[in-house]
Amino acid sequence: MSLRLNLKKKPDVPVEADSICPDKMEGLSLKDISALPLHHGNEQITVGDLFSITGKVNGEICLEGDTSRFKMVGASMSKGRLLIKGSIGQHVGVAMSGGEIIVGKNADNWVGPEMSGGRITVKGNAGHMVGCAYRGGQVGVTGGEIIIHGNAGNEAGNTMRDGLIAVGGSCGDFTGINMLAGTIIVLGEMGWRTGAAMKRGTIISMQDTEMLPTFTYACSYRPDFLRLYLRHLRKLGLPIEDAWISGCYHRWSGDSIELNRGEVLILDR
Amino acid sequence: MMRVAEKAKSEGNIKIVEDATCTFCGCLCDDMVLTVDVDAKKITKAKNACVLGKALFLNYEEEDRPFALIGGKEATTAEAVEEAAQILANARFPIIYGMSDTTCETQRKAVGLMDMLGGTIDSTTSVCHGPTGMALQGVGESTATLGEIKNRADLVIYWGGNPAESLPRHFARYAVTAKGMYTPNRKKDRTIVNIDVRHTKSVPVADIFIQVKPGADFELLWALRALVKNRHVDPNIEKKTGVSMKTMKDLVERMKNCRYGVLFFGMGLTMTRGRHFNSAAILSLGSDLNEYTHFIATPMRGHGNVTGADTVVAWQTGYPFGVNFSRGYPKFNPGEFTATDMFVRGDADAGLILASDPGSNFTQAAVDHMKKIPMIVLDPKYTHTAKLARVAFTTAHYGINVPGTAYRSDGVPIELRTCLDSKYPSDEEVITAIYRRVEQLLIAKKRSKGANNKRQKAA
Amino acid sequence: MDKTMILVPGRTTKQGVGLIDSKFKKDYREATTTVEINVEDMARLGLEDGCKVKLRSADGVVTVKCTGRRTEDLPPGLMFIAYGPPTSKLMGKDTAASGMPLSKHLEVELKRVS
Amino acid sequence: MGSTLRIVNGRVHDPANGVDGKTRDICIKDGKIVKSVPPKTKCVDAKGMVVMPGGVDIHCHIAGAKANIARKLQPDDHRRDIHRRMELEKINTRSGTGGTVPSTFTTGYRYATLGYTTAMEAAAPPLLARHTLEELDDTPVIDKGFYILMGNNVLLYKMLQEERHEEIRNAVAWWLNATKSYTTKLVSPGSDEPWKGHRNATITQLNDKIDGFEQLTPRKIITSMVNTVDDLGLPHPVHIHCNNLGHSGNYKTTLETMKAADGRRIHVTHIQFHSYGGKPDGEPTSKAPEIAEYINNNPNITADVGQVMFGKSTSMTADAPLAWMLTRYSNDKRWVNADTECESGCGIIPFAYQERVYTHALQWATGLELFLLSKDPWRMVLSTDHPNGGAFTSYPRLIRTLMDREFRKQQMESVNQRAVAKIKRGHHMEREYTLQEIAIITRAGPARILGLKNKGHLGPGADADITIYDEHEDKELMFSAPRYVIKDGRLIIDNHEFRNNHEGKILHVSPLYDEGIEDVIRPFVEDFYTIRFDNYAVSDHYAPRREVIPTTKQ
Repeated sequence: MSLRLNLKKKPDVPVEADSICPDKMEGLSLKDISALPLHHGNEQITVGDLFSITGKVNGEICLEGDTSRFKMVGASMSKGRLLIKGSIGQHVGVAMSGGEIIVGKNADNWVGPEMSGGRITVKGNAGHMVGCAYRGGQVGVTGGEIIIHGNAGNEAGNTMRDGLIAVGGSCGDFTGINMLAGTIIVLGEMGWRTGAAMKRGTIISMQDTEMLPTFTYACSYRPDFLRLYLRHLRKLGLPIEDAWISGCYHRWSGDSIELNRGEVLILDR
Repeated sequence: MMRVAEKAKSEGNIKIVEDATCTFCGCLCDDMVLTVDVDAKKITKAKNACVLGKALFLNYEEEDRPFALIGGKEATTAEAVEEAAQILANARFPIIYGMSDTTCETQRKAVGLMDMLGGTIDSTTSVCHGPTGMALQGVGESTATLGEIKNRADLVIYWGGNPAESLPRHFARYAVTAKGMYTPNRKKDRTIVNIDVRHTKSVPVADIFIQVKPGADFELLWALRALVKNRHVDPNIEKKTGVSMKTMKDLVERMKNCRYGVLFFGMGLTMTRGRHFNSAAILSLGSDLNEYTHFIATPMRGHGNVTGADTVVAWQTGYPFGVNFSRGYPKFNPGEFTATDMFVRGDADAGLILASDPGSNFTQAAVDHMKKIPMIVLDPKYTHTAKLARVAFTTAHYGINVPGTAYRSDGVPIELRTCLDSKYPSDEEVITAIYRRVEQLLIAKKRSKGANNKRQKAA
Repeated sequence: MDKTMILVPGRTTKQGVGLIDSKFKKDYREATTTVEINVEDMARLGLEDGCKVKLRSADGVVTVKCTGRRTEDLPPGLMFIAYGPPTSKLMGKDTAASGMPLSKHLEVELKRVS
Repeated sequence: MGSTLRIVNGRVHDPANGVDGKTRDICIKDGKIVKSVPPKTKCVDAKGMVVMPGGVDIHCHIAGAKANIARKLQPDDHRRDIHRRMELEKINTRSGTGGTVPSTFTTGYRYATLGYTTAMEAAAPPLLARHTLEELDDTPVIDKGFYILMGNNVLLYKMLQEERHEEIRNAVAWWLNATKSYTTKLVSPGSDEPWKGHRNATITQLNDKIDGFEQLTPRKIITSMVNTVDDLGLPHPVHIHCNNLGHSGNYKTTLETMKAADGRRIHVTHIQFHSYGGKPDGEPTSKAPEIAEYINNNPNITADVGQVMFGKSTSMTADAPLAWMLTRYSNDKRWVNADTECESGCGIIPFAYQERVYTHALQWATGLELFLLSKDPWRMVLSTDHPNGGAFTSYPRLIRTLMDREFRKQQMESVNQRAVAKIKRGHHMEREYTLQEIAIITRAGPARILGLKNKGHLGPGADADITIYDEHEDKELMFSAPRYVIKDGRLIIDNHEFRNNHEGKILHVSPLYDEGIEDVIRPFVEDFYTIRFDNYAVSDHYAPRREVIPTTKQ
């Protein structure tokens, strides 16, 4: 049985909870865990003030209750598992380098910003800025996987340099903006201006989309690597159709304003 | 040297204040000649002022309003300071918002107040050119003070802004009919281009008007960037933007071949879909063109001292707006610590609104939350926000009653002159008084907490 | 969906002058509650100058007066109105993690009320 | 206030007064150093410690318009280096952010925690002096001043074109008064006109004609300003950033610039960036020996090194064409250009110096060579051109590099070897700076070059700005954590702990001028600037705490 943190009462203002993370709780007693700090607005409180704590410390933490106001949960996590039963607030898994986070419902803006490894799965929808760089950052996600079963907002994969972002539903605008490398797969529709200023990297979509004027149609083909990705995603529980795995894709290359070495693959339906 | 604010000529009850600055818009024209009837407490003439400036100065009257209202009831400034301090000292996620119509001296104190409280500070920038600030952080900018544009610019492009109505003297003082060192023949030495979704009052001064389809500014900018770099552009762009390839190519040639080019842009870019990426696209276009000639891309900003707010918050915290101090140091994140989000998400548990009116110009969901939490307002006028506030201060007008510093939209700091006294306190005085009282309350709170801890330990 | 239009709020001199005087007075209210519509659109929708229309966005509903503009000034499909309390009611609340709600390109549905 | 203090048992390094490591007492009264204080005065026991005057930074970029754009530009840099708010006994300090361009409060506190008590902002356009002063006013603890940019001033060009030297002298004096600044700064004189007005070019030779001013050359501007500043008797001479910064082969320009001074006082700043051989557009080599030799032999010249330190930096300069050139070598998308009307240009880019890169390693080694070949530490002082070569927080590491031969050798081995191979070997490479020499290049020397008679020494009458370090083998450790720092007689750092806040003052000059010059400047400002002449000069209240440093004529 894992360590269980059960929220006693939803806080009045947002809470920064970077201490809720397997790394920070490793080797601690329940009493020590209870004394870990949380930042309730401008006031420092403890984990024990807001959560009842049961179970044992074995690298897996289970977060229960309405945690949609808890920010930075799993920050800088490098190992273990974090199971969030409900929804989670902003910056879940920020700068994560390993381990696994599973969000049972929705995640707010900034899922896994600047992460370098591990996997974040969101069963519901995610907000804007999934797998992004913070403002001013010149390099975003450098590794790991972010799997969103529902929809994602704007700027998914902003400035990403490596890793995988998969969205089961639709995406907002500017998917893969400023992308340096890496892979983004969107099963639903994408918003406006996909891949703007991308240098390298691959954005794949199963739905048609309007391309920016600086992208050029290159060819249609059946990319091998995509089969591997799609089978992997199917294993992770995304509804991948057989037709997609064997399907033909239109390849658009761009952004010509940058290196023109990025690609957007659109399923030929 | 004397203090700028004190320079005035008096004759009987008539006072003439020369070189006064109008704080209505970001132009901050500093050549006002104000004629003041001291006894009547009225400004009777405002030479050089535009229609907005005239409205500002000639309509000025010291309204006979209570010094403060607490819960809608009349109160003294001191009572209101006490109430405001109590609200703030007991808040966990307070926010100060506004700051674009007050002096830098006030802004400096306001940031200090939030630093001490561990709250959030944001200015009207976040709903104006905040996206441009974020764009700067992504791509940089090539900018200039307005005098350089007056002296040198031979190609001036207005994009998504209507200065004829929002910055009425922009053309005459800075960019179109202004006479400069290398532009002695004024408009004849310049080509003026206007790009907009509609035919605004700014279009008639332009030599070239390019009408872009709504929501396609980014695509047009992107196509122009590609053309400047001699890269591929899909011909579909004509249908998308409503602008012909010929027009685009003509514009690109003009941009590459001018001597000193300028892109002025307004909120037609920052407030439409694309936001900071629209700004980033136009800033990048400006920078790209420096491969060929000298080129500037710079926002046109609205409020008198909104640029000062960015400037002050940046030098004190390192970040321009949307800054939170909850953990004892500044954190910046637009979308998290910006006012609209703080209210819409229901995060803020108290608000101090300094010289702005979000009660009137914020989205309904934000206003609904403002009604739920204790709000404090400082404003010379009665506003929609004052209506819903727990504490409302009446303060004196900056630039009329109160001296101090304001930053023009290009970052040139200007010292404001005053022309009339006011019985109301300045924003700075009120903020300073609140600061002092909050400081006492926080110390007391800490002591009682310490005592509690001791008692608990003893028990 | 022929009645879905794009509404562009913006500054005007009248609105600017009005707000200095008072946001609670007639001039300002007048300036901020009049929507400009392309004359062809007006004819198509059976509207005349001065009649009241209801504008509905995803976030709110307001009733304002309409006035016609030539196609050269305002293309079909586009409407203009000065900033003010009505535009705030129509404005979106999602800032897309930018701090800026979309407030200059509002998709609204238009309906005649009088 | 108990305003007397006595420091006892410390080993004192006070080069200006010829004290080299002797144990003696230092007495303080009312913020000044005095001969003696009453016997019962509070004592600081500095046994086993080194006592020096507070550090003086002669050249850094810490406040004003360009520093602030650089701050706004780089939230990524700030995010990783926070500065917490401190709750002290009597007063709270302000929070902020660090990185290469810290916020103002953080700048002041961090200088203080390094034992620096005075710093000079090296470049501000006069039109934006108010902004610089407002930021300096929010920079706590240290005393500070700033230099105004005068090398690309269009009105001065017009006057110089017509050889109106008397008017130039009055105009410069007016400008110094109007801005409350400390001296004039020339940055790549003549280069703004081609940059702003002629398709982004620059000027490369001292005898090149300047666009639009056919009678003018950089040489004329330099000589004129050297003479003007000398004639005015300013405490610090003209502060020059030579033409061709960063370009291969630029050492010739630097030598020519120094020669152009013709025996008069001149301060050449961040001279490392101006000491390169090699062909234009080719790889640079080091010409440090030539430059160092010239300076050694010419006592009218002073310089600061502008050492490059590996790691993150921010390149920010009034030399806009240089920043544009640097974008070619940067992976960062960000580039800022900012023109100030009739006065200056500005360029900013985030940058990083890397050990493995040939040019960066060569720049680093060139700076060290200049230090090691300098025979007169009073005239070749320490700087990194913060934050251009590196942040001021890297000074302790630089000091260790100078004092510790083995440490230096280790570093030499880990950088680009092709670059190191180009550096001249010889006896100088074995040199180790002594504590006394460090005291000269970080405090006594800069104070003397600045003409600050009350700073950089511990004799009676000096400002009681004092730093006390624990003696330590590791000089980086020693200089990064003083045990006591005293500013104006107040203990700011007490036993390694930040204990007191303090507001330093603005240091500026106020040379005399003929007021008739306003009739010449006024019409120009009203025609070609965008603010009124009567709104140009800065009021006194922008520098609420200030000290006028007299000229030799006053």
